[in-house]
Amino acid sequence: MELLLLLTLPVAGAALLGLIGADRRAPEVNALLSLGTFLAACALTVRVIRHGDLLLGQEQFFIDPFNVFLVTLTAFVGLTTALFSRPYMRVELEHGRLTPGRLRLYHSMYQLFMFTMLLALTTNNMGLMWVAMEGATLSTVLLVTLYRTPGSLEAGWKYFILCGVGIAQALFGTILLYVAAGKVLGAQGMTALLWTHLDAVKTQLEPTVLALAFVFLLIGYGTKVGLVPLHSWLPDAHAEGPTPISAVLSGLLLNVALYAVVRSKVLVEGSLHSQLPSMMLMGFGLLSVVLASLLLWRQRDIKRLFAYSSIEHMGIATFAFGMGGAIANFAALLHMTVHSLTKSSIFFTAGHAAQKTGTQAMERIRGLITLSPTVGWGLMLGSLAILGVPPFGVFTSEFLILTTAMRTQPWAAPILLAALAVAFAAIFSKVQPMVFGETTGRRLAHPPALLPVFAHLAIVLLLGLYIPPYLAEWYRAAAHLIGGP
Amino acid sequence: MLLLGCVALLLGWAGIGFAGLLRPRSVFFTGRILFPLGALLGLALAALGAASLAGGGIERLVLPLGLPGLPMHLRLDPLSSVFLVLLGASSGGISLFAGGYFRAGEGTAPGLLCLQYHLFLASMGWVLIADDAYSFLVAWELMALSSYFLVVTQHRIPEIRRAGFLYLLMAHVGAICLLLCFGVMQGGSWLFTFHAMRAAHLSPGWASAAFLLALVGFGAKAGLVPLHVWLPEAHPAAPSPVSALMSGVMLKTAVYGMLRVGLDLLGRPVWWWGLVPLILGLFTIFYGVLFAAVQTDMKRLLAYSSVENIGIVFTGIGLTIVFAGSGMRVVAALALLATLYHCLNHAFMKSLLFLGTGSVLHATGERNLGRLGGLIHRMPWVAWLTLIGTLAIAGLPPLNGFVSEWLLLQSFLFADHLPHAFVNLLIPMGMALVALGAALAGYVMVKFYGVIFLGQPREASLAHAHDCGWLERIGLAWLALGCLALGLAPLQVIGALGAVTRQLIGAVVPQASAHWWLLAPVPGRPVSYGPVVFLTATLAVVLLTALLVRLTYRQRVRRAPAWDCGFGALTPRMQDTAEGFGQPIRHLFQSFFDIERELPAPADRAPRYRIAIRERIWKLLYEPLSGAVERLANAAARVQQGRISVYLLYSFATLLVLLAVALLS
Amino acid sequence: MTHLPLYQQLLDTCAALLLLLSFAMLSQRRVVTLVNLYAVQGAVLAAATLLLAWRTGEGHLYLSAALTLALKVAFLPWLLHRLIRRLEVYWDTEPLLNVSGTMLVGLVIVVFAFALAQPITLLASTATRSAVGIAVSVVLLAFLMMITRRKAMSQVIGFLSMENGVFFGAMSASYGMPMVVELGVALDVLVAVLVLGVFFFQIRERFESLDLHHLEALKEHD
Amino acid sequence: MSVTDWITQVLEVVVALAAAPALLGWLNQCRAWLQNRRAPSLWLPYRNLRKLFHKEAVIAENASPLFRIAPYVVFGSMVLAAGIIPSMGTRLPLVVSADAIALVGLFAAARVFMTLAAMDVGTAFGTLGARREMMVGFLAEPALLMVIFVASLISSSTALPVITEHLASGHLGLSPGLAFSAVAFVLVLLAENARIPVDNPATHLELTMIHEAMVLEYSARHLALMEWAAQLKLFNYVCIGFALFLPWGVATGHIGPVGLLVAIPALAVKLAAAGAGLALIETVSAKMRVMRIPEFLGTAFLFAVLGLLVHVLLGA
Repeated sequence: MELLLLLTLPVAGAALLGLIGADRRAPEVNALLSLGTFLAACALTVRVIRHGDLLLGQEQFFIDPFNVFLVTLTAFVGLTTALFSRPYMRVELEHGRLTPGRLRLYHSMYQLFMFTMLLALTTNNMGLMWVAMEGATLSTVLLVTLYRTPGSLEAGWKYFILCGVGIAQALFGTILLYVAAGKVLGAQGMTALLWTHLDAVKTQLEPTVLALAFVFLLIGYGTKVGLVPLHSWLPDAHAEGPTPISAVLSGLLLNVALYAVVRSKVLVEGSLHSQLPSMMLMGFGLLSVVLASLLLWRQRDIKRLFAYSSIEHMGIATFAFGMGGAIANFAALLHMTVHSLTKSSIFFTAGHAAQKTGTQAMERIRGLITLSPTVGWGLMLGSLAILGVPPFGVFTSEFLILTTAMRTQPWAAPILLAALAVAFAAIFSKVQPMVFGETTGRRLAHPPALLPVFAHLAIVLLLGLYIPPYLAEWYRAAAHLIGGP
Repeated sequence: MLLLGCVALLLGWAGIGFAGLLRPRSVFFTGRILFPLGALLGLALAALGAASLAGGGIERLVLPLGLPGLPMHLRLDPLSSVFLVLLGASSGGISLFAGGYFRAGEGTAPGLLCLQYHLFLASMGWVLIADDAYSFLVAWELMALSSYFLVVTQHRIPEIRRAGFLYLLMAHVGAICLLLCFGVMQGGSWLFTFHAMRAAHLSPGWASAAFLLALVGFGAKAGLVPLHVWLPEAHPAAPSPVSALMSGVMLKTAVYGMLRVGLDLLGRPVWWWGLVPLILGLFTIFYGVLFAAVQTDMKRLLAYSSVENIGIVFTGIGLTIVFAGSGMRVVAALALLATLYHCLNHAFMKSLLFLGTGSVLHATGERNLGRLGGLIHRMPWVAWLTLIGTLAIAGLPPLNGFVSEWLLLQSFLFADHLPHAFVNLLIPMGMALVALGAALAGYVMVKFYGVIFLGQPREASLAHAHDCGWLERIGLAWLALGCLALGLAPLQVIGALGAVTRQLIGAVVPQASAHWWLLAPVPGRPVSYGPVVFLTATLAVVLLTALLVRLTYRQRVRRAPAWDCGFGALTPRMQDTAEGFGQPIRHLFQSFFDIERELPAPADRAPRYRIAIRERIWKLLYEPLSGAVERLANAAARVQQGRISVYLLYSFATLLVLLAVALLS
Repeated sequence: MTHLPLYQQLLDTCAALLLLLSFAMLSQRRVVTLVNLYAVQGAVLAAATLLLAWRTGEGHLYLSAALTLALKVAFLPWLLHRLIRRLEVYWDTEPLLNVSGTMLVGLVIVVFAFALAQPITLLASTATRSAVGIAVSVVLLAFLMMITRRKAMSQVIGFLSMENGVFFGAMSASYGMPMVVELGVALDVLVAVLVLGVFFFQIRERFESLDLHHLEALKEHD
Repeated sequence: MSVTDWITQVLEVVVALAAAPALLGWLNQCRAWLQNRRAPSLWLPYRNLRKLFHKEAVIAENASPLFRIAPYVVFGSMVLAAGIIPSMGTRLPLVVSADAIALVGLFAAARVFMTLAAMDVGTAFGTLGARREMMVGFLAEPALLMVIFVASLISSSTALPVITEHLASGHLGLSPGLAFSAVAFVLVLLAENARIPVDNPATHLELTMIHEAMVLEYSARHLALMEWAAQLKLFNYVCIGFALFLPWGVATGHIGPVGLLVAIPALAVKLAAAGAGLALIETVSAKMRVMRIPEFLGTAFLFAVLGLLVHVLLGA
């Protein structure tokens, strides 16, 4: 029931907003729909907590601790982003960067995007998951090009081609999985792609084929996660699209893609009995962290800056999943959560800052704290949080990840240390003058919608100081599910 | 029980801080009510610390916060109590002063300052009682963060922003090192409580790694050369009470951490570990005092002198570890005593001096020594109270600075019994450097005091300088009193510190003499020092002389223009400047400095002499480092060069490579 | 050598044809011809699917054959032709790597692909498993083609033929995927092409051409 | 602490106060003879002090209280120092509460107050002198400390009387370490007491003077105290030298009148010899440029450290 609501609401919303998306009240409708989705997600969560794992719709849908908290997170950030985009898009409209027609496209695609992500998370069928991921790309690509500027078109094109190609690899990987599974499960058709069944027989699956399948899947979904060197689309798409989209791309889509990667890793590791997948993940993770932190050094565009920091953090999470083990997985899951919350809130403030100063070029954004204290403090605290300064939750996860690395992968620790230091210097040296100092830019009529920002930051802060037991239980269960060496 | 009290007080500090937000713009509310309240809490904290020190017991407490598997552990033991006393006592004076110091229009609103200030205090306290790696690090970084915001109070000035950035960067890097250090020390038990770390058995390699990581982490916070670069930038940038807190107290939390890790968590240390902090410390002493001698900004000068004092402390730590590692427990305890004592002293002396400069800054708006002078006439309170701090930090008996140096030298004198030959050769050098450092500190302090307070005012505007207000006076007086007390009652202090040496070294320094006034800590040696007698004797002689002179020859004293060898037209510009006073040092140790001079050309209409002194460390270490990162970044940028075909090629290549790997494995 | 049954030979021929076609695409520079080649590829694919359907009697295979026919032989080529006419992009400029070089690389890739397909072939139980290698090489060749082309249009065609390769792989390795998935895939492809259509016009109205070198502004290296 | 100990204590101070000017006078006499000039009277320093005490004191208008306190502090600390240094007896009650390190600290305190007073009026000469004095000080102090440490490593104590007793017990001749430090000590003594070649007590040429430049603004009794303090300082240094290197004749252990009867003449003889020696050194050497002084003292410092090293190497 909840699941049905969860999935149908966005679809219906997409259709509805496709009709009235240009209407004056469309933003409110959008927010309401997202609220409904969020409530459904909460209900679902409650149910999972009560009755444990769920198998629905002829096993087509499977809810376990691993994806249920991602579902809730996705719905929540979807809601806050919808709230944020209300005033934001209005201002954009007034500045004439958008036409009502495009606003309609925006709203309806937004809902569709939410749908695809939720589908990808909840489905039990690797094939359907693939379809959903591709759908996610398709629904966002037109949002990235919403402004029709040369930059946005280029970004959209790269996004489309790179992710399209990548996702094609993922499809091939899925097929290989299907083949291998078909051998064991015998039955053609449905069951052979159902994750639960695969998970049950993973130890009997043919290793080599699964290794190949994993490579294809990793390349495919890894492109969407933004793992170096498959990341090239990410900064462009984040910087050129409208800010709410940057927020959900960076906050949610990456998570969902990483979720897909991890799901496949679980299967492959089960059959492979070798370190191969772990090593691959760790390699990708480290590469991403290092390269991203270096590229952070050269950024001039505020949204681009934080796009690269997303790459960095996805790299950290991937590395942690690669290390495996209860603590590292736990930390990685926590990291996914806090990163999506923090990063989306940062994008919110960055969007407001860009609107107030009329530019995304960082050297022309100055003295936000005098221009609008809330925005200034929001950006400052958000950046500090994302940089892993306690008492924010990002520190918690990085604490666990680094200590684990120091024990189990000492060779990686110095690399991480250096990369984190460089990233800190790069980001903070750019954020500080934006927040402090003499101000540029003008006050806008519209008050910034900072409720989402501070809501997110509050949650991150809470997670830094105190993780509620049931949440911790989820994480533990999920971590156990993912397993690893 | 006491621990609960401490927690309550720390929370009280935080509460006061948030109370500041109630009326953020009201100077009266924050300055006259909240800050004095904070001072009271500080004194209460000091009292609690003293009580637990006297008890010498250990209290534990677990709060249901933090990581799921790891609730927040708290612990109050002698070591932490000592530093709590330090924090509470010195912050009491500083908070009082701050109450009078912060005015409106200092950039950040007073209420917000109050919040940051008290959070800073609370987090420092939390660092001291944290008993697991996680809460320790959280408090540690919170401390750095709140102080960062205090440093950038006047964020409109670019230099101050730069200083703040440098500070937070170093702090963060240091924190990551500590994180890794704890990662090593948990020793695979995956329990991050200090208790588990004490129990963990590390292989020598891992243990050494942990120790060195800790040294880097805590050294970066303490300002150990070459990790000190943030210090002379950040301390002058901050408002003076904050500089006082940072220099007087925050640096000591780093010392606390070093002791906690090196002597407590890692168990019995290996003797050669000590050599690293010993050598670094000695070098730091020398480096810091030399740069202090050539400064022309009074707060920078004090900052460098803090570097020097941290050098002394780390020398003490090094000695302690060398001795403890070689099994000479009593001597180790002696060296540890010297270390702790110097921490206490420095907390009071340096806070006093920084607050003094703060008053001068407020009265004159001038930080440059070249534009000060003669203030002893305009602001007697500040001048005379600061004089005590000056004499104390110059290490003159019978004030407190002398006691810790005395103890340190005494423990050095034992080193010839060490079983390691080449260390024995190192020790005399060490002694010499410590002595030289002390003497140079005297030089620096004479320059500091003489140029600011004595002579003729170098600027006309100084004539309007006003003395500080009553809150400030009380604060200064409190700290000065502390200096006197620590100087005159070493026996009692050392007795109290015995609990710590017993806890960390497992030995106490015996008290050889029966007299309450006589300090004779060195076992088996007729060595003693009685400050009270010393002071009384000096006073007696001085007063007697004065009396005799008065009685015998009652001539009146006539005031006249300065004689000056009958030279006559004497102007303030004829006095020696700060640059001039530093000239001998500059000349002697040229190789240390990175000097750029601007000499007047012959027949110059408006001859101008300017000299700028930078640290070579920038050219030698940090600029190459950032340059390397820059180059790497540029190299990395080549990867991202816009062509979609190339991007596709990346994916393609990655795919093929991984497939190959998958096939072969 | 054992004498293979007729349908087997036919299937192998189809496979060979597919490979041949992708090489042709790799070398072809006229966009229109590319589209036609793509259509032919679709046709061959459809034929192969039909054969399999007839052989195995799998109902959904008929359906997917029909889908292929409708989508990849009829609709998409028509759409692409229309786009080409509307946007007047008939020729791709000289590819980044000249034809002979591309061919050489292509050969290497085919060898690699067959090595890759070895374990899969061993595992698969289908009659067509020998064709898996070809499917893989079709995918990789399409990839190569996308890398070497400068025009947006030809990249898209490369993308589509890559999808063909994947589809063929699915079929030859395991008689196609579950229906739900196949429908989903088909839908995605369709949407993708429609989106691309929109895209082309947007790009076009910005840059007056579909040459990719317009789309190289966003970068770190300067 | 027997009564005799206290008597010795008082006696030491009194003797120092009385003999200090005489030592200076004697030194000047020897110098005059060596430079075959007519020698001034041995009592000239006394007369000077007396004269100064009678004069009317003139103080600069902008002098602060510090300026007036300084002479007393300087004088007081020198007197106290005289009480700490075992010049005749080694059982001195005061010494228990002030060992050699404290003694060096005492000298430092005197120096600091002197320099601060010199900077107080704010004349060119005063600040210049203060700077030079500190320059001398920051090298001379540690050198002196090192010199003492050699001895205290030998006798494992930093209390001067103990050292003296240990050395006087005569088990060992002048150990190699001590030899080095003796050289260092002589250099320090010359520098600290403003003798040639470091400073020229007889000149007021601002290019060279150190000590004189600092007391320029003083007059009458303040000046008298300063001068007297200087003479005491010389006396003290010489006595330190005796305590470390010529401990013979000093009455060790509890002493009655008899011991004193031995000790006083011994001291007198040693003082005379020392004065002559200093005079000789001053005559044969020439005043050096100010910027050479650090090298001079650097040598002293290095010699002292060398003494330590030698001691540790050869092991006492």
